[in-house]
Amino acid sequence: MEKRFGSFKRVGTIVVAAACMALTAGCSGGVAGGGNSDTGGALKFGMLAPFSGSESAFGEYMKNGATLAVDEINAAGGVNGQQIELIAEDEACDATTAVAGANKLVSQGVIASVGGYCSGATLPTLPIFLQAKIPMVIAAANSDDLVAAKQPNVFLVNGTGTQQAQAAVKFAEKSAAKSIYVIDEGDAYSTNLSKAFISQAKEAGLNVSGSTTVTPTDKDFSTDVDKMMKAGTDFVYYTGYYQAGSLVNHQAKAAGYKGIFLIGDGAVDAKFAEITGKGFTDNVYGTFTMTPDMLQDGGAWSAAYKDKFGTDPGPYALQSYNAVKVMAEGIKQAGSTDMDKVDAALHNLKDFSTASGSISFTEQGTLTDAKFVIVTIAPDGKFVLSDRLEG
Amino acid sequence: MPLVLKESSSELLVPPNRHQMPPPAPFRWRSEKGALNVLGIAVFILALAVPFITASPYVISILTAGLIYVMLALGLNVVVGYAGLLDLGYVAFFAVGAYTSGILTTTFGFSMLEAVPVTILVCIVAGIIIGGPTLRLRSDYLAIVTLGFGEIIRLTARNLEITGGATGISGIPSWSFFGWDMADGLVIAGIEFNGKILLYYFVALVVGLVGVGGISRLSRGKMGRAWKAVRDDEDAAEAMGINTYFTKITAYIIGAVWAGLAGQLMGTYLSAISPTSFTFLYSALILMAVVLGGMGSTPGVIIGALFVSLAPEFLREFAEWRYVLFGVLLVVTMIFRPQGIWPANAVFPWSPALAARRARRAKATEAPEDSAAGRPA
Amino acid sequence: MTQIILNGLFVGSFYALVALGYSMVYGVIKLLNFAHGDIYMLGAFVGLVILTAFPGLGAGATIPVLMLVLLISMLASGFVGVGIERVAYRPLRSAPRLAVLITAVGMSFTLEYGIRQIFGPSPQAYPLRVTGDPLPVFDAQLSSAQLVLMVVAALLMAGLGLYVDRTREGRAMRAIALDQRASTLMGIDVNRTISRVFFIGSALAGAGGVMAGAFYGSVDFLMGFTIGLKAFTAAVIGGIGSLYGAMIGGLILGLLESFGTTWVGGEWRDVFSFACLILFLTFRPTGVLGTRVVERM
Amino acid sequence: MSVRNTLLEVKDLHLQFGGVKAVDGLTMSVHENEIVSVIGPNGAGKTSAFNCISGFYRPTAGSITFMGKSIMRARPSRITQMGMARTFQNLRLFADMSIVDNVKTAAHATMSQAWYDAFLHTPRFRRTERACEADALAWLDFVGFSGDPEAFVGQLPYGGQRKVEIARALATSPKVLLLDEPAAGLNHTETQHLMALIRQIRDLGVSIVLIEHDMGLVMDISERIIVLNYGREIADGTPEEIRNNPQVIEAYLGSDEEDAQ
Repeated sequence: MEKRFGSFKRVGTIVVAAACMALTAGCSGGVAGGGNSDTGGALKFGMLAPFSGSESAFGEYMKNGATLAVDEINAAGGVNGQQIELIAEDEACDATTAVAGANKLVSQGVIASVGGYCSGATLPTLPIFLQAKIPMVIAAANSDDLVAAKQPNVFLVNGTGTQQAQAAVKFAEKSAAKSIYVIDEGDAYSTNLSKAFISQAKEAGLNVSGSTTVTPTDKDFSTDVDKMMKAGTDFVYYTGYYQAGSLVNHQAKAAGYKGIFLIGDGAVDAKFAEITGKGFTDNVYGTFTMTPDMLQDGGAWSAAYKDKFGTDPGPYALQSYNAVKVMAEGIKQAGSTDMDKVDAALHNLKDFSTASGSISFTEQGTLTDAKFVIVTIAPDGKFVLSDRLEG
Repeated sequence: MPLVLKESSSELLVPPNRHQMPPPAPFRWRSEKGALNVLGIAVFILALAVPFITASPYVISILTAGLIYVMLALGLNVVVGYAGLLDLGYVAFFAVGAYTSGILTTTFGFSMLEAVPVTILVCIVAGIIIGGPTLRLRSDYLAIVTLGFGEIIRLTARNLEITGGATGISGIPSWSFFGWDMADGLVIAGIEFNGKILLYYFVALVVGLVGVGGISRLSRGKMGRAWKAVRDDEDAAEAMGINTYFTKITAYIIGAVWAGLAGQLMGTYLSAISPTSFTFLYSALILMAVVLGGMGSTPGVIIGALFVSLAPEFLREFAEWRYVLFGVLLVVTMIFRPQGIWPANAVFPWSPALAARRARRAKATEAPEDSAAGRPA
Repeated sequence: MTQIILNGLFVGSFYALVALGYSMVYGVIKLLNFAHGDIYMLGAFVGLVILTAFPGLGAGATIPVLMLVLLISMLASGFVGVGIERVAYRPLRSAPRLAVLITAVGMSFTLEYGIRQIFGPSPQAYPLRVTGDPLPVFDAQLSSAQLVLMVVAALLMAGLGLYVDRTREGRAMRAIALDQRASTLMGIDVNRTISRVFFIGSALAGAGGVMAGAFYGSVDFLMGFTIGLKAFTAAVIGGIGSLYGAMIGGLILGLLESFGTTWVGGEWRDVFSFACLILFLTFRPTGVLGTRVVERM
Repeated sequence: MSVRNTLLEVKDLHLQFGGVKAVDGLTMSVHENEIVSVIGPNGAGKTSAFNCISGFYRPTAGSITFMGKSIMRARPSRITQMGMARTFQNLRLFADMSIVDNVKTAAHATMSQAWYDAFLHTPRFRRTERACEADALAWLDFVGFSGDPEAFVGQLPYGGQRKVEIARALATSPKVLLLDEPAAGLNHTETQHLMALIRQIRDLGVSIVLIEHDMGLVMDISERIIVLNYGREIADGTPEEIRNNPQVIEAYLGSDEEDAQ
């Protein structure tokens, strides 16, 4: 027994010695850390998007949209002569993963952040990018908490819950809704939108007869539908995602609901029509930002997207494209990648033309005119423009 | 004169031929336990050195997340490894810790330090509320009921206003002692630690060390033996004077408090928590860390926790397939190597060979049947 | 009011179908098959594969097509259930209870995330839709599709009840439930009977999956997880181990949930059903029909 | 024998599993420092009575008092703490623990060590652990176990495991020790050692209650024998009285009338 363990004693001391040497040797270089050492080469744009977890379908669309913009800018000579390089990291719609991803981007020396899908995951990354002095143009996440954080380096290219609610209220007024019922899924995005809508609808004197929250992982919503029907509803605003939204619409129509079924931008997706089924898509409308096919040269954009990635552009691909373009414009006008200069440039950006119309930012970094429109389901199941709400 | 140290009253039965009290065991470098301690200290020093080698925020942040996983795995090891209670809702206490400290610091203006005792108290109460009714049940009911409680706590956090609803709580302050806040860095002897990330890494490391040392010592004490007895044979443990219900509740509460502290650490570290990071998936991941590492073995559980938390970061394509792989690994481990990578009773993974050799030695001395028994007192 | 009851009964019949599998497996070999909920999901996806492979099927008269798809996916899920028992549970028959439970959790993960890798994370639309115009029932209404599905569920359950009570294999199952060693002495091939139990339990769950897919219209890789928990709650409420208990437990849970959702609101639905589970397990662990089993030393 | 006060008093004990009356009106008592054997044909209710007395079954009627206090509703651990330990018919040792740890668990009730002592490794922890280890080794020595205490229980031969179980029961410092068929499976020499050991335990002031089928051992060692049949005692006396008690013989060998039919 004796000899056998003598070696452990020796092994133990060697390991301890090695650790001490590492301690002294590495002490100079390692600790500085943080800060983005400007390597002169490409301008690195970081993007956090969901590549795993429940929302992972949207990660690919966002990355493709951003890549399309980066390639276009690089083809046109890049920004201030430097090429742009896109680095995408996983956010998985979860705080812990998003923070790890944000730190990874910071350590890879990104000078701008153009991602952000789930509000709950984007929120904790705000202080990390601020401390690393990195400006942020958030592509999809639009909860008012991001604005409430009051960070100068945060800009949203997707209309916030409040702005989308304004469009929904305008549409409700236009359709003379007598009894409105709001349904959300209890998650960050849908509760933000439903609260904004209910407060603005009441201000506008509309009769909100009731609201409820459904559990999205369930399939059977007959009881929620029953509560909605009993309230004599003629106008429903569903603020959750398409997975449960399409089922609620189907079951409401099956239970004899004839009124308008308005859905938030989260549920506007070709799969909504597919799941809710043929014959159940009438009277379904959606509040949504301008999509490429609604714009004058929009068709060209989706064609460019299609031949590069082989599929039609999915939701938020356009917003990610705009986020990259806006960030690049900000850096170009600021003439440097310093956060404060870029923030200032973005703030006084006036009507910068993008694929979905002109963009300029308010004081808090949100779009001055979110340009929400009303879309409806075309016979082929896709969502098409129904009302520009200009009037 | 044998040193009579049983300080309890005289009516206690004392074995007649009591050995002379063995001298306090010296810190035996030679023995396996000694070697394990040396290895433990060496690993700790190496971990201390890492920030000086590569201070990139990404590496440090995933190491800190890994350390938090180690803390959770240590806590769950007490419940599953030592006491044999399958808890499928362990992340509920992680959430209770995070939310209690989050609410206290953001809405009630507690400083993070003042929040610690309250968090511990709340976790104890939660442990009793969840453990109380369920610990009378058989282990398979216990598994589903703890899973149910885990979901109840997550959904309640998601639905209530005070817990910030679905967006959760943001703006949780970091630790601050007497005016100095963790976020604004520290300068010690010329070495400048900037940024919260580095400091939290060291905090997590120290708390981890306390956990490893404390909980493995706990398992060698009276309470640890009671847990293992309850795990092996509940009726026999009851017959030996161990109140099994109380023993199980203690394991449950210690596990709960430990997870609560880990939750509080994660809250201050991330400065924002949301219900999406307390789903059943995370309870299952911690369980996998404990089971793959080796139930009831501290080194094994540490390895399991680091594997479960760090593997997806390093092997990118693994991230997609990790849950399927974990599922398969669980089944394979349970069938072919139920004691896990680093078995509990063996001090070192290769120790079974040693344990077998020791057993042969025991049998050799035991063979002459008619010797010792019945010697006159 | 009756609408709430009808909704509850309809959802309850799904819970009952899956709960039967739980109760049978638990009754016979005292195993909590975590993966059972996922076999419900698997059945739905088998139906999806058949329907996408033969697009013509979706268009035809729905009921006969539904029956055909039902049959095939019941067979498929049944064999998957037998396979799982053979691979994961049989080697651990004498292992400690903790090991078998952990294996079941591992198997549940393998099924869930395996299907996710094949079919992708987002839900798939179900090509076959069972829809029917609503029939007035007192002041409420029940669509003919719901009626058809409840009848099919009832027939399946009745068939199982007869099978277990009347046939020789059924008696063998009940014997093993009481004492496995004794039944081997009586010449019952325990392994074959247990495989048969898994086959029937899984087939019923698979049928539930197909019917849910056809009625609700969408299937996803996590649908098995929630229904698995609900089905276990139903099995416990009815009295785990007893088949009629599972049926009644399913209906009771369906009613409890639909009333709960009406009073408390949708977001508290799962909290409500888990609370029922915990209350039943604490105050009446043997459930409504369960017999009080004295634990002999 | 001098009149010793009674430690254990069982009056009219009933226990029913569904229709089966396992224990049907049993009355018996155990005095201080005494060796009592409980015998009876299989299914007479010996082990069921044992399980009621040690708290594992909740009897349907009757009363059990130990040292003056009723233990009808007490948990088994409470009864063991009060001083009545037991062994099991089929050897229930802790398989995953070493032999010395097995015995050390029995000192759980008497050891004054809080969980924070272990967590902080306080001097009280070290002192109580050393005392407990010394006791355990001493008990193992006392029962004649001379193998390696660090080995695992599973690796021991049957006789060795029997000794460890008795050592473990003694480590709870009992006043009454219930032995459930300790001689089952032992060869002749091992039975002799067991007999000597039981006498030694009695000399320490512990009274022994023995369930046993080995009549040689029972007749040799017992001061008093209680015979059970169909759940109640049919005889209670010294070995000689029992040897030629007609009811006992009938219960064991069946009466003449039955053979005649």
